[in-house]
This record gives sequence, structure tokens and C-alpha cells, in this order.
Amino acid sequence: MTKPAVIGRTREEMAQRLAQDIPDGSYVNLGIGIPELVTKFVPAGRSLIYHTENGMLGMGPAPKPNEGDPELINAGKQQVTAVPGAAYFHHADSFAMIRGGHLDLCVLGALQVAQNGDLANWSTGEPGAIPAVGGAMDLVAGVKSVFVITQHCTREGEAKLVGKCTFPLTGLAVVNRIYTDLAVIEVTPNGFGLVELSPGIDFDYVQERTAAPLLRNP
Amino acid sequence: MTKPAVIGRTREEMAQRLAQDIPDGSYVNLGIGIPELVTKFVPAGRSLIYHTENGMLGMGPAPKPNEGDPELINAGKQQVTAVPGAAYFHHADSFAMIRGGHLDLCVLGALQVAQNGDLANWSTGEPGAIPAVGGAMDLVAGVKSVFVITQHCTREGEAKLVGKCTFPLTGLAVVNRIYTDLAVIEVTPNGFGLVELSPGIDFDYVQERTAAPLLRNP
Amino acid sequence: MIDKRVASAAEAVSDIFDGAKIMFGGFGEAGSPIELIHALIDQGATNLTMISNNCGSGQVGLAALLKAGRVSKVICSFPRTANSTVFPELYRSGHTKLELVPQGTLAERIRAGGAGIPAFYTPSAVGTPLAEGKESREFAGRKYLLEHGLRADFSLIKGRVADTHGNILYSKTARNFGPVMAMAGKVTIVQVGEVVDAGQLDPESIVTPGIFVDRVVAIANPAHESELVAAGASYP
Amino acid sequence: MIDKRVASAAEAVSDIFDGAKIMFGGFGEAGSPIELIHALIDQGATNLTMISNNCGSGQVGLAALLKAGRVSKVICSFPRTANSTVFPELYRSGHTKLELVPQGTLAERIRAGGAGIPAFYTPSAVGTPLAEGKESREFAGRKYLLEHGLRADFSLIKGRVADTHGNILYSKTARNFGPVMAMAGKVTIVQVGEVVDAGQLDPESIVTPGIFVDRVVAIANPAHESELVAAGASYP
Repeated sequence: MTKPAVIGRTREEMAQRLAQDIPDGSYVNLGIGIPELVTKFVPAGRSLIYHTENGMLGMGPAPKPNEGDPELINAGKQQVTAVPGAAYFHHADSFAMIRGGHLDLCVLGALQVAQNGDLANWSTGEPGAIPAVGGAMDLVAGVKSVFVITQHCTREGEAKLVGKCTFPLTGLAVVNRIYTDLAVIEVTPNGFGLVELSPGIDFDYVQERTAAPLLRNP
Repeated sequence: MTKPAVIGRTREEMAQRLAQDIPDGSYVNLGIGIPELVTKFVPAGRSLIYHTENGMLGMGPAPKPNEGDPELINAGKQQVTAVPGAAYFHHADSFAMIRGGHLDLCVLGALQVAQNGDLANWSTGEPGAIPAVGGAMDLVAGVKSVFVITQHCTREGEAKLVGKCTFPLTGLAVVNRIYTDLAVIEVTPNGFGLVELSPGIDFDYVQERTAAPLLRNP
Repeated sequence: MIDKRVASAAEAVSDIFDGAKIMFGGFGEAGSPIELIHALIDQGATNLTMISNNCGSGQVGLAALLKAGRVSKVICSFPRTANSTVFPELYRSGHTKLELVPQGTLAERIRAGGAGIPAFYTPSAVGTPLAEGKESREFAGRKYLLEHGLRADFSLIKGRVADTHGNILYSKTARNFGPVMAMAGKVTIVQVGEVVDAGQLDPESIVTPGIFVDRVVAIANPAHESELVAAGASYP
Repeated sequence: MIDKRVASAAEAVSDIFDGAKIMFGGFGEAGSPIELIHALIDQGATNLTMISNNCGSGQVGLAALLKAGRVSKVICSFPRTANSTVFPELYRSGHTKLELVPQGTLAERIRAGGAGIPAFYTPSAVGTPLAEGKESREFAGRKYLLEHGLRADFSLIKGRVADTHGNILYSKTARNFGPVMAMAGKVTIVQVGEVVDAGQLDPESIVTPGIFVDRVVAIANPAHESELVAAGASYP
């Protein structure tokens, strides 16, 4: 048996594609998982400043082995470093930056995105699950632009881009753009608008895997 | 012609009397004028920490001549110094201390104090006057204890301790104690209660100059 | 002479009472006052309300306090942790109740409590399950939720260095909730690596002014939760 | 390469438009960005709303901006100053309107604006003339007023030193409104004595993180308002 050929963009290629769309000098908050890959692909000549909501601007990459500090961590509780120009601050100040609209962009994963930009990414709503929300609701409510990076469908093949979210919401009408393995899609006043197909992917293939109309020329 | 003999306490003696009532280790905000004299009379063995609402704890006395810094001033915009253990902070943090009940005491002047503790000390309400309030309303609303230090009557001989204030209010039912040239008076649930007469002053003399009942044994 | 030092973590937490509402600094292990928490476990107070961002990991620190059955309610943004089974069991059994609060709302509610603000409006969580039962209101055409300030009987936090007046400096991202919890605690207790004389810290750099701090206790070499968890430690 | 330096005060304020709402740092002369204010007078924008604690003294700085007739409204806690006759004349003539705000409420409204909080409740001014027309509400048996967040098109503030990322340190009590106004300005412009490279400031000691700052301009030897007033100076 052979594995099926990869269709559309890999995780790295999705992150790379998204990175092209972040302007120089942006203040950016990256969620845990695929969003973290974005840092690897920022085009040469652009400087981004990374915010981590636990209280730091100017977050740098993971430390070298044995050089980490358990008191210098990111929102995913992984050890990180500080770049020149970094600043530490307390949690209320950190979320003042978020809620007050001072961050240019946050990049998050998603369970579902609705055609009006509603986002569900914190809970599948299973009975008995321990609910935990963290800073996601604050980020989507406050940051100027919200980009979602996600596989187009679940592992079971279900659409994540939907007419209306069935999972508990993180925020109402908050998502601006969605970067998937199959396409780049914008949330427009009229619904999902196609920005770009991934190489080798055609429109109908994406529409079939999207549970809401996809506008070809939004 | 000779001046009339001084009756009751001088400004310094009022400040000295008030200073006896401030516990060791208190965080204190002193208003402009007579309140500032309090620092001179703190009993030996007590340490107070002075807060100035423009953004400092650990305020010290005026600098020596030619050693002042125009960027180190108090709420009266006079140059001051910093004592060991001082800290600077911004205005929102400074008023968080005030509003949040972290200061033990503020000492203020008064135009009028009502028998229920209402205070008027920011405006005589004259038409055409330029209104200016500063931090007085925040201080009386937030600080744990509010002491007023004032002459018992105006220069024209009118009572400042009244049944109901006629001047615009600074705060409702906020004053705890009043230190005047004639007496120390507490605001009790039943009205003005005499704590102590100034040396050589009798009860009737104070009551005649107080426009509300004075309780002898509150 | 103002001197806020106390001799030990045990002395620092000795008057915490049954039913107390306690804020615990820290985001994950960074800033978690683990020696104060262990002293509190030894001290025995129970039926506590725990206000903290997380619920600890392994069987030390906050997780150990929970495991000891001392916590009846948690106010928290992210109680789920890879290494902890303690909270899920208590939650499912009904022993410990949970009030889930978005992280930024939690931080702002704590600051508001410390700043004398009884309530404020926030855009976070509008339209989500966490908005249920909350008042909402529009300002300039956008919907916001009313959230209430939070105070605590005690705040237990961790700094890097204190002076005898209680002025505090923190270490990097271990600062997190410390400064706002210091404001919101009726009694604020800070464990620090070192206590210096008043005047030894730069007044321009102080993060938490001493007015917000009641007791400081020097713990020269605090344990790191992740190392204890990796070693399989449990407390007591 | 992030570099927020601009070459001059004139360049820093060049895009301030007629009708702009502007926050000015400072408590009295401490922290007043006098060179930026003078550049704004030269620049000519008018019909401005001025948000500041005071209204300046003598005929320099804020008082000179007022005297030039550029300000139609002042939002302020203490417009009266020993050395100024400028504001009283403008106020009495009706040229300049005044919204008087208690000092702590002013600071908190500015912080709220910067922090995305549209409104909050405060105990300050309850029962006073400054409560007139304001909503009130009880929490836990005490009455509070509803106050709204404040934002500005521009904030003009003064620091001691900046780095090229816009991180700011202040000088002593000249800090006052600077940090919260930096948060609340859509465009925040800071004059500092010195600009250093990113990395030269201790990340633990930064008071205003660069995210709140758009432009920094080095003014090596800023004038002191009190000295100008004592010398009888007027601007321009």
C-alpha cells in the first residue's frame, strides 16, 4: 500500500502562504500549533514583533538546550527567548493590548468557521469535558485582524468551514481570513470569498469540502 | 490697638494634634495647605509613607535650594524629594491605590463639613468661577479614613461645621474626623461628636460656632 | 521602621481561614508561589475558593492543594493541563465547582477589584456560552458584557526580589498575574528569592509598589514545578 | 528594521488635523511635551479637543496653544493655575468649552479607552455636581457612576528615553499620564531626551511597551515650563 498523494498545501506551506500576508512591523500573536510555524517563513526584510499574552512583546525562538528559563515561557507554556527591544508586563496590561486593538494580527487554529466569521475553537462541547478557554475569546474580540490557519476538513472529512457553527463559539463575526491546505478564503459581507486556490486544487474540489457557498469573485 | 489673643490651637498645633492619631506604618495622602504641616509633627518612632497622587509613594520633604528637579513634584506642583523605598507609578495606578482603598488616610482642608460627613472643599459655586476639582473627589471616595483639618469658622466668623453643606459637594458622608482650632470632632451616626476640646476652650464656645448639634458624649 | 518580612512561609500563611477566597499568581509554573502553596497545605485551611489562571500540574503546588480536597471552587481561565488528572476528577465528582472566565477578563476583573472599580464592560465572550446569564449592553453600536471586579481575602504571589517596604520586582514572564493580584488581595503575601533594604531598588523600576504588599518571605531557592513533576514528586 | 524615530517635532506632528482630539501628557509642567506643543502651534491645526490634567501656565506650552485660539474644548481635572489667565478668558468668552472630570476618573477613563473597556463604574463624584446627567447604579449597597472610556486621535507625551521600537522610560513624577495616554492615542508621539537602539533598555524596567508608541523624537534639552514662565517667555 502507498499513502495517498498529498493534496494541497502541507502545514508548512500553509504557514508560509500566510506569512506572505503579514506587513512589515506588525505586532502579531500566534496561537499554539500550526500558527507557531509562521515565524519560520516571514519573508526576508520584514520584521515582526511577537506578543505572547502571558506578558511579553519581542518573543524569540525556543532557547538552546539547557539554556531555557522556566520563568520565560509563551502562552503554550513552552520556554522561549527574548529578542532585543523586548518588554515584560503584567497580565492586565497584556490584555489591554489585546482588547484595546493594539495588536495587528492574531493567527489561530479552528474547529469551525462560519460564513459570517463566527469562530469556534475552544470546545467541542462534549459532556463531561473539562472546559478551558484561555485567552482566545479576548484575542478574537480585540485584535485588529484574525487569521485562521487550519486543515480545510477534519480527519473524518467533515467541513470546518460551515454555514453556522455547531460547536460553542469563541467569538461572533471575528475571522477575517482562513488559510487552509486547499485555499485562502476571505470572510466577506456576503460569505466565504475565494482569494486563492492552492496549487493543483480546483474550485469545485474546495466547494465540495466547504459547507457553505464559496464566492468565486468576492 | 492690640490683636486679640489667640484662642484655641494654631495651625501648627492643629497639625500636631492630628499627627498623634496616625498609626505607625500608615500610607497617607496630605492635601495642600495646613495638611502639609502634619509631616513636621509625626511622633518619634513612627514611620509614615506619603503618597502623592501625581504618582509617587515615599515622598520626602522639599529639596535643598538649587537641588530640586522640576520632574519630581507633589500634587501641589511643588518640588519634593524621594525617600529610600520610594516608587514612581502612573496616574491610573496612583488612583487605583486611592479608589481601591489602599491608602489608610487622607488629610484635607474644607469649606464645609456636614454633620453626616458630607464634605465641600472644591468650589464655592460662585458664578463665573473657573471650576477645578483635581483628585479630591477620588480621595474622599476611596481612602479608608478621611480627616479634615480646618479653622472652625471662616474669616467672617461663619460656621464651617454645618447641618447641611451649601457649597457644592466633594463627597457624601466621607469625613471621619475634623481637627479645628477649637476641638477634635468625630462624625458619628448621630452627628458631630466631641472628641476633645482645645486647651482653654469650653463646650459652649464650640457649640455656638458649630451650626449643628455637638454631642458631648458621642 | 517599616519591615514587611516574615520569617517563613508557614508564618506568612498562618492566618488563612477556612472558606477564604485566595488568588494565586502564576501562569503555568511561571510565577506560581509553590512554597507558599505547600505551606498552606500544611496549615490546613479548607473550603477555599481558588482564583488562578490554571489548576497546576502533577501532584505538587496548586494540584496538590486541590488533591488535598481543600478547594471548593475554582475561578480560572484554563483548568486543563497535560500533566494533571487532579482537577478533572474533582470537577466531575462535583467536589470542586468551576467558574470559567476568559483570561483577559479574569486579569481585568482582578485589576478592577484592586482599583475600586465594581464593574466594567468588555467585548470578550459576547455571543459565546460564557456570556450566558450576563448583562449585555451596546456602546457605539457594539455589544459588551458587564463583568464584576474580583477581590480576595489573600493573594499569594511570587516575585524575584522585594525590599523591606514590600516593593516587588518580578522575573520575566513570571510577572503575569502578580501585580494585579497584589492589588486585589486584602492581605497580599509575596515569596521572593531575596529581600533587600528599602532604598536598594530603583524607584523607577518597581513593578508592585509596597502599598499593595503586606508580607514578604524570602525563599532563596524556590522549586520549579516542572522539575518536581518530571521527578514524580507529590506533596506532602 | 523597526525604527520609530522621526527627525523633528515638526515632522512628528505634521499630520494632526483640524478638529482632532489630542491627549497631552503632564501634571503641571512635569511631563508636559512642550516642544511637541510648540510644534503643533507652528503647524496650525485648530478646533482641537485638548485632554489633559491642567491648562498650562504663563504663555507657553498648553497655555500658548489655548491662547492661539486653537482649542474649542478642554477635558480636564484642574484648569485653574496660579500663573495663567489664558484659560479663564477663553472659558468666560465661550470660545473654549470645559468638561471637568475628577482626576482619578480622568486617568481611569483614559486607561479604559486604551484597554478596550467602553465604560466602567466608579464611586468618585457620587452625590456631587459632577455626577449630574450621569447614570448611577448600586453594587453591594453602594452607589457608583457610569463613566466612559476616552480615546484620542493623537497623544503627545514626554519621556526620558526611548528605544527605536518605541519602548519608553519616564523621569520620576513626570511619568503621570504618559503611560495611559500612550495606550489611548490612535497615534502616540513621544518626545524624549534620548533615543537608543532596541536592546539597550532592560526589558524588566520598560514602562510603556513600544506597541503603544508610533513616533519618537529626540529633544535633547527640553525647556522647563516654569523657567520659561519665570523669564516671561511667550510662544511663538
